[in-house]
Amino acid sequence: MIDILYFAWVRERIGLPRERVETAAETVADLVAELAAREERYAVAFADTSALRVALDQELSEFSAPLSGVREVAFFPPMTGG
Amino acid sequence: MIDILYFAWVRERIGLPRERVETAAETVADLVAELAAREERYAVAFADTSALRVALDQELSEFSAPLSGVREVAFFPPMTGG
Amino acid sequence: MRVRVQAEPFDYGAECTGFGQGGRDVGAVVTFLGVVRDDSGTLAAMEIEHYPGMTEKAITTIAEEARGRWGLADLLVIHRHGALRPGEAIMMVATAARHRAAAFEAAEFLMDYLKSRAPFWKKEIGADGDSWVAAKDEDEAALTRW
Amino acid sequence: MRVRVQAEPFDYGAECTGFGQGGRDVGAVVTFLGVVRDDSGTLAAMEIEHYPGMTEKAITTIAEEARGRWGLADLLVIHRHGALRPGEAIMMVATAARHRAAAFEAAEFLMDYLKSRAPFWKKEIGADGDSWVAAKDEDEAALTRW
Repeated sequence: MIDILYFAWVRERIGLPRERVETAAETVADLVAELAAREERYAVAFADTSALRVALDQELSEFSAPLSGVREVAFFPPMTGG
Repeated sequence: MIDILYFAWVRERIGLPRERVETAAETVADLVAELAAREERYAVAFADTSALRVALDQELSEFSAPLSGVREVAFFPPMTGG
Repeated sequence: MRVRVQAEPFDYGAECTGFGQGGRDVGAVVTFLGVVRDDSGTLAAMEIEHYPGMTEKAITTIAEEARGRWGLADLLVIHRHGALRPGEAIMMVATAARHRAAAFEAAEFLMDYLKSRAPFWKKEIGADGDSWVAAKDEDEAALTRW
Repeated sequence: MRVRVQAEPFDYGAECTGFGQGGRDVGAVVTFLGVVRDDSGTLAAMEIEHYPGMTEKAITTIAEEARGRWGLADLLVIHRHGALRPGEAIMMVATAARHRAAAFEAAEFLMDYLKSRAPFWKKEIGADGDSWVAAKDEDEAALTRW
């Protein structure tokens, strides 16, 4: 089981801030493909991953990164702090 | 008649903060030569004009600048504000 | 070094008072204050979303790097989240160093990294609808100078 | 825009409070505070001499250039003269602009020019004698970037 968090317009498109999923995905990209295959709203949110960022256990990471041992995955657009 | 002001170590070497002089010097360099010829303390203060700056009527200027119309000349070392 | 992430307003003047001073080895203090601007004239609020937990960690990592790299005597970062009105303070950074170049560079480094590497997202709530502020290419490009 | 040259201390925090704020077009405020450092551990005081009349004019000229060049919404320069103790504030600048790059650049420009083009001279009064602070080549070189 893995916690998936969504922020900003990713959260709005998918329609929820977080969920728990059972997955056998080996990498972030695998997980994205799994989610996108679920429903239209996921497909839309993940249509262009170059417009997205991912954090694994609260550290910025890559879509090619492995998921083994990861408990929390977050998807969001590029940050706009400051 | 022209007012001459001295600041920082130039003031200390010459031993006074300002004086009024009668001069026919055409440029700042001429005035410096005139002053340096007066007394040892002036000669010492003006020994190396590359270590000095000059302001004419409170505007930074050059040693080659003409003195016509100038009422106030100031000599000082490079500034160290801020 | 202090890092604060909060919904509440902060008092910029009070934070500046005495910051980094009191020692004999601080010659320069730089502060930056970010304020909600209203370019369109129709902004009702700026809504700032963040990622609780990661935000504090990300800012602390950035702040530690700045402190080490420029040998800062002190450093402060405050960043708000929630709904802010035009003219309200969003965030501030403050740096204290021996020399002015270090204090300036560290403050600019902090700002560049907070802008693109701390998990905050801004949404403009306007008279004619809401829209997420897009990240600018120039903000990402700004990181290459460090 | 305000320029103040004074012997009296100033209140940095109070000057920062509300500086540049209140409008809808200011997104960034940067302040710099210069403090008397004691590198040797033997500094009794820093004596700052200036050229009354020219000082105000020179700072105003520099400030006007910064305001025009970076389109500043507000700008403040305060510089003290007289005898200051270690840890005391010597001077401050503050800039307010739409964007952070302009506010930072204008503040650094002001500092670089005040350092080498405003008629102030610092003398260190120490346990083992007095000495005039020498201008640094790097301070003159800093002007070439503008």
